[in-house]
Amino acid sequence: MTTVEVLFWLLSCLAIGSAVLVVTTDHLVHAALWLVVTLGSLAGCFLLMTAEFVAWVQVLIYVGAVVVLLLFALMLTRAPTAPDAATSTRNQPVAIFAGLVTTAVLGVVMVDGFRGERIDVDGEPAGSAASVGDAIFRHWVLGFEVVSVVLLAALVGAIVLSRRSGDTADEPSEGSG
Amino acid sequence: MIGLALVIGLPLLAALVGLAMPNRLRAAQVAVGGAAATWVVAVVVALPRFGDAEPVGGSWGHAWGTLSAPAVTFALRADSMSAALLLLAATVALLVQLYSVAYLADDSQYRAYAAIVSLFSASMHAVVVANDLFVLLIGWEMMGVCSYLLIAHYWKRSDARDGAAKAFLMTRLADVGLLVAIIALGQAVDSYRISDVLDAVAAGELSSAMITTVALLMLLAAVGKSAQFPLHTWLPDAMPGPTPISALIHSATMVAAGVYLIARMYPLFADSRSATIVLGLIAIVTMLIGAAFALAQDDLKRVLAWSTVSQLAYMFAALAVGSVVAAIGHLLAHGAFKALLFLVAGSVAQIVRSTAFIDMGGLRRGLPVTFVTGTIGLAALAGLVPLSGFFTKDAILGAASDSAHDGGAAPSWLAWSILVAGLVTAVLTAAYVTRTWLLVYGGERRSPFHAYDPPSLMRWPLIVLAVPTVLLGIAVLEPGWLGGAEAEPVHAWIAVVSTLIVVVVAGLTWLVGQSGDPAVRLGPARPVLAREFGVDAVYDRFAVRPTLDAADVVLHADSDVVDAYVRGASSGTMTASRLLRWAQNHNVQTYITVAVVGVAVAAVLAGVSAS
Amino acid sequence: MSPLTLVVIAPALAALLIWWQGKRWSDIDVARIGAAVSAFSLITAWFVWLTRGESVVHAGETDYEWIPALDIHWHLGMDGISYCMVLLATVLSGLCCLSLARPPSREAAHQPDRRSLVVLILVIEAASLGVFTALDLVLFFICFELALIPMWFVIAWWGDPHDPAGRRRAATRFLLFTVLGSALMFVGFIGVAWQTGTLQIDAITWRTASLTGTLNTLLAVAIALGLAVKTPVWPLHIWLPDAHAKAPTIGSVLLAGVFLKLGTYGFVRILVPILPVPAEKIGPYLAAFGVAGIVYGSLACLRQSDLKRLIAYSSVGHMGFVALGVGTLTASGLSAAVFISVAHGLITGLLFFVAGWLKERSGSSELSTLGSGLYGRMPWLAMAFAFGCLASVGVPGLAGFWGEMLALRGAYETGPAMNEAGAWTLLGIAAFGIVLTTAYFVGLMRRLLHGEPVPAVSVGAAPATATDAGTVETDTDTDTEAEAEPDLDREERVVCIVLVVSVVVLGLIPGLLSGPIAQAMPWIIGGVR
Amino acid sequence: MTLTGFDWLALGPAAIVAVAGVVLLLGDAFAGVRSWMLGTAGSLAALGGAAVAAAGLSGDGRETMCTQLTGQEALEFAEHCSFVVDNLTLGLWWIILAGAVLVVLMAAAYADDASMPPGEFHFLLLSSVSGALTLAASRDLVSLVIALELVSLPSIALVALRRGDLPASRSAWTFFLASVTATAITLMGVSMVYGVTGSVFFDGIRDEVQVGAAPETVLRTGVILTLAGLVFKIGAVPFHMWVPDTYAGAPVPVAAYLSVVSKAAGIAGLLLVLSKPFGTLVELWSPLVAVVAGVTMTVGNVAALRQTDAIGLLAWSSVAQAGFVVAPMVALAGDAGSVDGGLPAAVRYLGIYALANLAAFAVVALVRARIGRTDIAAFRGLLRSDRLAGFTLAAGLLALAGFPPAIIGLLAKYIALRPVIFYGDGLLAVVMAVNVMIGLAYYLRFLAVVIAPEAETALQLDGSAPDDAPAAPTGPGTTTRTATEASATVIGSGYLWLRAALALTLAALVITSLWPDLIMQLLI
Amino acid sequence: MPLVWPLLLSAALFGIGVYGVLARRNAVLALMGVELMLNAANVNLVAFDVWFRDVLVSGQVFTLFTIALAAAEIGLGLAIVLRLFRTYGHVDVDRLGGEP
Repeated sequence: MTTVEVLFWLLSCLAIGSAVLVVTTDHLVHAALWLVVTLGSLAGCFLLMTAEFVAWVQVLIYVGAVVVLLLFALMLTRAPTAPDAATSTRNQPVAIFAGLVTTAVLGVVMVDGFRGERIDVDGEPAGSAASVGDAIFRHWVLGFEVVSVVLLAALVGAIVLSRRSGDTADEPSEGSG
Repeated sequence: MIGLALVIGLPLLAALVGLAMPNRLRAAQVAVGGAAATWVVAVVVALPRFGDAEPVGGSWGHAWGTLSAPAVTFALRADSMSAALLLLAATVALLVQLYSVAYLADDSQYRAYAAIVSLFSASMHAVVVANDLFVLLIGWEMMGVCSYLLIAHYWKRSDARDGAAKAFLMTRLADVGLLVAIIALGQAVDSYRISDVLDAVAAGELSSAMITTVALLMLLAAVGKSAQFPLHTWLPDAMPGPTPISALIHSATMVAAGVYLIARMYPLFADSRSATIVLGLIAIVTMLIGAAFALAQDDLKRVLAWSTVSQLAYMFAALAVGSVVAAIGHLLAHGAFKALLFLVAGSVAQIVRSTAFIDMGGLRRGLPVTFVTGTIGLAALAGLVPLSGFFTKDAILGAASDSAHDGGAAPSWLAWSILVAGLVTAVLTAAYVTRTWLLVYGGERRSPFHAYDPPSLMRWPLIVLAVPTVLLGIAVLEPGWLGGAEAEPVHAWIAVVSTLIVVVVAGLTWLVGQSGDPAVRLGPARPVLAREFGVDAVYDRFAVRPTLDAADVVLHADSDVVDAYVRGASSGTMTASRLLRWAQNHNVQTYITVAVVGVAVAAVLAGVSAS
Repeated sequence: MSPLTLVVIAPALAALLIWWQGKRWSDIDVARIGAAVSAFSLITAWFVWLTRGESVVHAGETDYEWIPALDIHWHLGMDGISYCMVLLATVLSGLCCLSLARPPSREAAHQPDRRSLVVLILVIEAASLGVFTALDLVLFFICFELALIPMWFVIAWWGDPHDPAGRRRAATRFLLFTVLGSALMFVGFIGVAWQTGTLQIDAITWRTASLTGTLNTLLAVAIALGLAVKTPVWPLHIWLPDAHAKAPTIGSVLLAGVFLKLGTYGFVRILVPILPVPAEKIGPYLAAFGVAGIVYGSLACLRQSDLKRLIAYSSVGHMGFVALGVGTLTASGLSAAVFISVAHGLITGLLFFVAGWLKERSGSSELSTLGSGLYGRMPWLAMAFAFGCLASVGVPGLAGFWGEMLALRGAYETGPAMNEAGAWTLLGIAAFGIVLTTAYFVGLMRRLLHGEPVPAVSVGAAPATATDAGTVETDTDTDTEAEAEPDLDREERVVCIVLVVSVVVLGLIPGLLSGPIAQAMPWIIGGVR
Repeated sequence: MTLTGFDWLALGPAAIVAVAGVVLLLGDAFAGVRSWMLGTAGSLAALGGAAVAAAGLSGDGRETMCTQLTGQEALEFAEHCSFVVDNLTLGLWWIILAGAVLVVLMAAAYADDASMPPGEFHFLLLSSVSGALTLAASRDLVSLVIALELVSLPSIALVALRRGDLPASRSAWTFFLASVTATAITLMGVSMVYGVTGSVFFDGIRDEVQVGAAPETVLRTGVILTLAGLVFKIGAVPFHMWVPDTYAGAPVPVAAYLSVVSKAAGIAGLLLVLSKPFGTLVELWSPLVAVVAGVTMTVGNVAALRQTDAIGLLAWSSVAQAGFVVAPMVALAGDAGSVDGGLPAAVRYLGIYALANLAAFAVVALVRARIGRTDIAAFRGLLRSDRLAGFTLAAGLLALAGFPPAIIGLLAKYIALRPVIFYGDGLLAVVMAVNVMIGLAYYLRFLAVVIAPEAETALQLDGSAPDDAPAAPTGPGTTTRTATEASATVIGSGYLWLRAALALTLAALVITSLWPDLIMQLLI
Repeated sequence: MPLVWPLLLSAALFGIGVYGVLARRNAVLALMGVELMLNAANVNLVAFDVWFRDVLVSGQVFTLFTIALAAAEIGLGLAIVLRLFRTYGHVDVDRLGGEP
């Protein structure tokens, strides 16, 4: 068992554990913070799998942007900073069942399918910034363009929606620049 | 051929035109004129046919198109037998039309009445001269319809309603037999021509089973039409109809059509012994009960109706012992005197405003024509020498004894029993005839009425009908008049016996009758006979009731079983709809749960199907 | 435009025109126009039939590639059977329009305008004419469905004014039943088209030899189900009584005279030719259900308390004879199906007209409230009704007889489908059914036409007491409520006379129908062994 | 990368629409021209331009956006393309563009509604449309998923766009969460498929699958999960429950958009995925498709039976119709291209359904704009009070039910049934037959109200003749509207556009009913 | 390193995410569940990509796109949550049934 594998193992456990906390903690803000841990450890996993560029993007966007957004949202929606007794709905039992089944199905299928396969993490990194960037702009231009439109649309949409119902639309388009 | 078509077409035309006439006078003129014209044509067509003349006929090719071969064609044919019936039917129809003009003088529905009578005579003529089984069937059933409509002429009276319905239903039941028989014959012979069928029978092309089946089916039809046992109960109930109708339809012509059918199709019966036996037995039973019932009735028309039943049975008996000539002969004679009797009864009824004996009596004085013709008619019915009834009945009994001695169509035991039954019936006939005469003419008036001879329009038909009543017997004596059939003159001992019977029985009844209604001497038997053995009750119990109960069952099944499935389906769907509405609880997590579970199941199934 | 196309779309065009004209034409004019258009179609069809060439199976055949992408053609052709049906449909539609060409009765006063009613009649007529002449399965189906929704409105809006909910329920039930059936039938059609690679009926009939086996039997069952719902064959008849009971007069007439015939026509003209071999498999069952329907319908009539329901159930009985005829798969039986269809259309049409007028006058069709002694109250109406009853009983010499005779004969012949024992048993039961039919019609006449002239107890006519008894004729009592219960008016008499005359003529000269039928028979049963 | 390397003609339509959207947004924001009419006109121009550009393309499969491998790799690995325009693409584009045009016209009803921002509306609409166009042409799973998102996210925003429209936010939330979850599931599936086949291109995947890609279980599970997102988009079981809630809360034009264009996108994706990459796994998904189709149409119809609101009824009916669109896909595998195959059948049914559904929604939009109600009673006597609207609605409903005189609708049922029967799935065929009946039940109920002779006073609005249509509501209409002023939008300058939409759909339905070949030839 | 490890990790994350979406009352937390699901897919993609050494780097590129999409979704989602909060005064998923 190489060090890489050990590290991956630990990070995986950390990710899973914190993910569990994300969906179970009664403290909303804590949930957001645990999400940071999960995403961060996932970035580590990417790094171990030599997908460097993806790892950095993950840290940048998720940990940097998304979680901040989530925290803002929690603030704006007056989320209680104290532990909230009932953070899960009556749907919980079904949800537990669904979650376990999903995990089980996927896990079994995967193990059954890819038992014995190994990732070669020793050679030159598979996902260096150069290679990935090159691939994007050589083979994946369409996707890139479309994603840009998606982001624009989503931002505009977000702005329009979050505008207070009273005020008239004055400057909607700081996102569209 | 044209003439044959005319005897059908003219009355038909008269019916249509008469219906369109503005008032009853014009309608009457049309009706009588049509009947008269028909009569002339009938005479012209019929007279040359007697003796050994060749039958005429023809057909208007496939005028009716091909209902998928065998073709139904408008084929007519007249031989001596049909000629004789044609004459009878046309004559009686004409006289009845005349009579009705006066009889229904104050009837608001005379127009419809006259038209239907014309339609009836057209149908009757069609039956008589038909050479295609379907022409015969059409005429046959149209007669039934006309009879139904005319019996229900006084549709406000409940007895008329019931009688009409009963008559139509019973005859219709029988007619189904004729329809099936025709279909079977058509398939077997591949033609609906009566002549072809008879040729095929003569050539022995038909299996005996087929012949017997067809013969029995036709016998069923004849029994229904001629009110023979066990379908005999409708005729007396048909009496509420106008009396002229009883004279025309329910004595002279329509009811006789059953006899004519069997005579026309006689070869079938000749080749089928079992059919003959059934025919004979029916005849025996019917003639006895008919005469017996007639003895116990209290209503003039009902007595005549029962006597018609038993006289028709005589004709069936003649056919059973193989003497078509005798049967037809008696048919003609009976047609004459029974029509006469009914017309007389009509005149009497108009005088006393009733047909019950209780209102009559003492009708000897003040109405000579009615009295004399009525007496003649009764005498002929009793079979008194030398009236027509005597000779024809004698011919039947003679044929029976011949066949009893030296075999024939019927087995001799049957012939013997027919002979005996015939004589017994003669006794009963003489008895009820005498009783009737006594109750109508004899004694004193039992109700206040002013006796008068009817107006000439009603009087002359009586006189005219009296002639054949007296003379027809002689004509019948003329051998070979019905084409080849050898009619042996009077059978000595039978003539003697029957004459004796008539005289003696009549005398006895007379003596008894001096002290009131002879029927009282029947003692306990009388009510039984008056109730006619309660046959109707039996039918009601075992045929009508069950059918109605079945109808109720069906009605409920329709709503509680068949319909239940429909209602169940719709309500089930609505319940499902309600469930779906309930699941729509506006909580997105529920929705996603459903989706995830669905996908998981699908995925698992996919994985399973893989391994 | 080929004359046959003209026959079909003329009513539709007239409907459009009338509808666009809006209120510019009076209701009565509109109704007259409708009648005239029907007459035009009738005459044109007649002309097409007369001018057909020798040895031509489908007169006035016209075949235009309508939807090449789906290989659907505008393919019309009129063989003998279509001809008979076209005559029937045009005559009845015309009479329906004619019967509307008069001021509305008290009943119809508050109903939707009659103009729309005429429009619907014309649409239904066009649709049924399309069905009767279509030679393309999809075209056939389109027309088959086109008639449904107009009929729904006829029943649901112009129906029984005293029971809005009920008439709506009846209409919907009628519609859903028929639609379910026809959808299944459509599945069957497509299955056949899949195997033969064409939708043209005449082309399919050349390839029927290959259409055998379980699959095709199932397809035949699907098609037969669709048609059986429409016909209706017992026990799928359950929608019929309600629909008839709630429908307006002309609704009942069209329903009995035209709609039911779509089913019977489909049996003879579509199912048998395109699936002869499977048809032999289901024939016996069809015949058995038919005979069951004869007895069932007659029994139901014996104790029926509503006049229009009674006539509806009698239709079930008559359609039973049709099913019997078709089931035998003999020339006689199939001819019988057509003959009965036409005769039943005319006779039951007459009965429903009269019953409907009676209902319009007395406000109800319950026998218990209709009173008795119609002979005295409305002589003409009573006579027409009596004639209808007798004709419906199947008295020889009237149109009703020949069909039943042929059906029985078909059963007697025992065609390819049945064995003698079975066929003759059915024949016996059917013959008994004739007697039952007589029984309930005689009972009906006895109850309704005869007896003391007791006027109907209804909203309009004040219940009058039964007056003078006895055999003496008095028309006074009928005169008194003459205004409450008027006898037939001019249009009504015309309608009656037309129907009566045609029934008599067809009864005396059946060749008028049997000739054309015989012309079509060879290709109809060409595939039957 | 080289921009010149792209086939701009092929990319044209999608690009035009997307760019136009941005332009409208900027024009609205900076140029400060806040006119709805401008947005409508611009959008129509953009869509028209896209249509023209598309018309210039023949469906012979132009490829672009291909992998640019060089040197050794180019020899080892086949070249795949992400963006292909073939007959299928074109057919779908016609449906999408036509639908978008009608939605834009419908949306003009909000012209004078201050709480509906014109620039944003048209921008979001157009970007979503461009996503749909891209999706129809995309030939690899990456583009497919992203395009799918581009269709979804803006439409989610559209649902809740109208300010002060409170129920809309809940609808948007429902729509949003269901959508993103479905996307996540799809992504999972795509990742598994990628793991098995090593490619995300349809051709590549198909080749791998044909040679028997292992491990099979992973592949199969992946396929199922991949389909989830698409099934969600078309609102078929089990992803159907969001549909009624979302339609109920959304502005009517947006609901129409969701039920037609966005659904069309989902259908496009489903057709592409099933026919191209997974075409050889037919024995896996064919029974699944059959079950989904049967259950979907049944659930939709049965639920619609009890609806008393026009939008709810149309929502459930659109669920049921989705089942009918999916049904012919059971026959996708075999002769996918041929006339009797499931591919053209699905596209044609989709086109006809889109037409009929938009007709119905347009009328609902009109009525809601007038009196602010959409309960079925509000439509009583519409045919008398407003002929154009009444006829459009009647034609639409008849076409949806599949009944003449809307022959085109009946043909649609025929088109959907034929492949099913040819494929031999008799059971599904029978289920479809039964559903035709159930569907008729509620369409007819609605139809009867519309044609009902006695009109409610609420609808005695402007003269029933179309010619004086633009007239603002007057008379009793205003009085009744005061009651429901809150939810009713003011009708003004946009009214003409709305009636134009009605006239267009009605004309299309009538013409195609008389000459169905028109639409048949257009859609493959 | 065994390929199965990252795959199992993603399976676990996916299941947890599903639970989060289905069970969390607060809308924002439900969103977090979605994020977990997306990341699970990402782990898969990256793992396979590295395993293949895909010349087109499809997996990693797709992962990047996914991250972008996730950001977009979150942005829009939070805006909607804000609307919800303004409308209902709370963001409890299971209490949105009634009228505001």
